[in-house]
Amino acid sequence: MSTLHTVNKSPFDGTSLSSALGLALPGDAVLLIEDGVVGARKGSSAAKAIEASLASCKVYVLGPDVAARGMKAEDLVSGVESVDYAGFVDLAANHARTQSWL
Amino acid sequence: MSTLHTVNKSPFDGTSLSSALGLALPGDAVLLIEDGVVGARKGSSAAKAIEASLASCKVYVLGPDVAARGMKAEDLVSGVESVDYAGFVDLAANHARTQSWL
Amino acid sequence: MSDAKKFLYLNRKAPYGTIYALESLEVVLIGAAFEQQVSLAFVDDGVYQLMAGQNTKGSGFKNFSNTYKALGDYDVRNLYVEKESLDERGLSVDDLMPITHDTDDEEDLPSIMVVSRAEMAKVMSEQDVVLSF
Amino acid sequence: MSDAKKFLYLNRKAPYGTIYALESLEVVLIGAAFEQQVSLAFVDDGVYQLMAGQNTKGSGFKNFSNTYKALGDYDVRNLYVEKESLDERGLSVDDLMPITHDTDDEEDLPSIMVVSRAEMAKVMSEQDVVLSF
Amino acid sequence: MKFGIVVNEGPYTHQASDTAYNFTKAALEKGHEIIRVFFYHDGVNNATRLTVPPQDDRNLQKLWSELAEAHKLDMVVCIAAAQRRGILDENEAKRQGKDADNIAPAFRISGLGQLIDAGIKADRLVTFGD
Amino acid sequence: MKFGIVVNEGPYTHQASDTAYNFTKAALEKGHEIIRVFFYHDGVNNATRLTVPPQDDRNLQKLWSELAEAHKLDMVVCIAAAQRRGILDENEAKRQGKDADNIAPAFRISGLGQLIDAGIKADRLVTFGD
Repeated sequence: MSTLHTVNKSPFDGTSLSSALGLALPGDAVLLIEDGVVGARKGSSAAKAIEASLASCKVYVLGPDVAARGMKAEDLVSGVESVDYAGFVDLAANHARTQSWL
Repeated sequence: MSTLHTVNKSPFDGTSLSSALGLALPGDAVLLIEDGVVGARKGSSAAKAIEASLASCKVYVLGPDVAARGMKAEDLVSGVESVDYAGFVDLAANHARTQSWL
Repeated sequence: MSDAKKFLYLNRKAPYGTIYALESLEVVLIGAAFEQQVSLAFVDDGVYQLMAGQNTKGSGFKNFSNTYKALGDYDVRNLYVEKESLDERGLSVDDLMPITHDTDDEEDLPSIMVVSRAEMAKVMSEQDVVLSF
Repeated sequence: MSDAKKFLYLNRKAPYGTIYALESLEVVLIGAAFEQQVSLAFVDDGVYQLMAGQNTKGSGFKNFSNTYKALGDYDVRNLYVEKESLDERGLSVDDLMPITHDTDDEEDLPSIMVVSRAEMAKVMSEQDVVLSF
Repeated sequence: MKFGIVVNEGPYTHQASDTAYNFTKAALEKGHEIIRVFFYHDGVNNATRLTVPPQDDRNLQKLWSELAEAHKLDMVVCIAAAQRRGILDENEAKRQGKDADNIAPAFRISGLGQLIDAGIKADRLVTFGD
Repeated sequence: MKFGIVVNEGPYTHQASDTAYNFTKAALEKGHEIIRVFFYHDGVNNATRLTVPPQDDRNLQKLWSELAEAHKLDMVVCIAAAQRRGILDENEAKRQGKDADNIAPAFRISGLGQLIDAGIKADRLVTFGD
C-alpha cells in the first residue's frame, strides 16, 4: 500500500522536496505543507520536478498554507490539487504510512 | 572595508553557502562554521563553487566543527584555511562587519 | 544624523513557516526610534515576506503583511529585493505588495527596489551593521 | 514477533549542528526494548552521522558516535545508507565507521548497507511506521 | 481510525505545532481517534504554562490544552527532552532540586517508550517538525 | 575592540548557542570587550534556570551564567520573545498573573531597543542562529 509524503520546506532552500520526489514510488502521494507549498508555483525552478512527478504520483498542497503565502489556485502547477486540513487527514488515512520530509 | 560572511548550513541542504559566495565581494572572507563546514570537503558537489571563490575571497573553516564531523585537514579543498575560535574572533575584528548567512 | 549607523536587516526566510519574518519586523519597528539609517534586504525565500494578497484566515496566523506597508511611516524607505531570487521562484515585482513612502517633497514614492545580485552585494558592503534573520 | 511492526528511523540531518541525530538515537535505544523490527535510513546530510573519526574535543559536544557501533547489541542490524547522498558529498563507505553485529550463527556481520535511491525507496515502502528526524 | 501525533518543534518559531494542532482537530472532527500526542525535541516547549503570547495572536499552549480537555487527549512530553529544555512538573522539580515548575495541567511527562507505544498502537503515526 | 553578540536559538537543538559561547569566551580571552549578549527568538530559552541536561553533557545555561559572572557580562533576554516562549522573571510573572518564574539570575529581561543599542555601540555585532 502506498505512502503519503509530506514536505514542509521550501524547495529553494533545502532538499526535502527533491528527496521526497526522488524516493516516492508510483502511486504514492506528495503533500506540500507550510513553507513547502511555494514549490508548487508555476514557472518556478521547482515546477519542472513537480510536473515530472505528476505522471506517476499525486501532488497536493495544503490550501490554507498556499493562501497565507499570497498564492492563488491559478498560480499553481496544473494538476496539483489543493486540500484543507480535513483533506490532509483523509490522505493520511488512505495511505499506509505518512513519511515526513522534515 | 571588507565583510566576514559566516555560513552555518550544509550547502547540500540550503542556499546559505551559494548566496554567501554569490554576494561576497572580492577581498571578503567566508568562514564555514557548524554544519556549514561539510561544504569544504574535497570532491563534494560544493567543492567547485568554493574553489572558484578562492580566486577572489579567502575561505576558512572552523577547525573544531570540522573535527566533530570526522573530517581532517587533508579532506578539505586545498586553499581553505582552518581557524579556531580565537581565529574566528580575529576574522570578525579584522573585517568591517560580520554577515551571518543563517 | 552624520554619526548615524547604517543598519541592514537581511531577510532570507518565508513568513509563517518560521517566525523570523515577524520578529525581524518587530526589530525594525523598535529600531526606527533610534534614528539610524535603515535598509531591508529580501534575498532567497525572504522575498515571500512581501507577497501581495497574503490570507491567513485558514491557518490561524495573524496576518502581519500590512505592517510592511506602514514602514514608510517609520521612515523605513529602502526595501531591496534581489531579482535573481524572484526569478528562481517564478515571481515578479507585480506579485509583491505595493509599498510606498512620502518625503517632504513628494508622496507615494515606491519603497521596493528590485536589484540584481551584484547591486545587492554593493548595498550590503556599505552597511555598518547587518542583522540576519 | 509475527505481529511486530516494522519501524524505520529516517535520518536526514548532520550531527552536532542540530540535536536531531542524538535524540533520534535515544529513541532507537529505547525502542529496542519493544521488540519491533527496526531499520535506520541515512539519507541526505544524515550520512554524516556515521562518519568515522568524529572528534568533539574542541567543540564542547559529547561525542555520541560510538553509540552507533553498539546498536548491534540492541538487535538493530539494518543501517541503510543512500549511495547518491554519499556521492554528492564526496564520501564513500570507507569514510564511515565500521559497524557490525552478531547473529546466533555468525559474528561481525556488517550492519551498514549502501543502497541506491531506488533500493532505498523500496525499503521505505515496506515499513509500518516511519519516524523522521 | 487510530492516529498518533508527534510534535517536534516548539510553538511560534516553527509552524509545526500549528499544523499538528489543525490536523489533530480535523481528525477528531472526522470521528477519528487520537491515541496520543507526543511532544519531542523542542516540541516539549509547547507545554509551558508560563507563555504569554501577544493578545492578538493565537495561544498554542491554550489551544492544545482546550482540545485535550474536550476530547480527553493523552498529551505526553518526553522527559529526557524536557529536562534538557527546562520543562518540569512538580515531581520532577522536587526530584531535581528546582524551586519552580512550569508544565501546564493538560500535559504529562513520561518516557520515550510512549512514542514507540504510540507507533505500535496507532494505525497511522504522523510527525510534524522542522 | 567592542563586540556585541546576538543569540537567536535555544540551547541544544541548534549549535548556535554553543558557537556564540565559544566565540564570546575566545573574544574575552583575547582582551576584547563584550558590551552585551542579546538573546532573541528561541535564544531566550538559554535563560531558563529549570534546565537539567544529562550529567555527561554541557549545561549551556550554567556556562553562560559563569562566563557572565566572571566578566560582568550584560546578558539581555528580549521581553517580547520571552513572553511568547514562557521565559519570565519575578516581576513579569507577577504582572502577568503567573504562579512561577524561571529565569536564571545572570540574565535580565529588557526590550528590543537593547539590540539596536548594542548595534550602535559595538564595533562589531555578530549574530548566531539557525
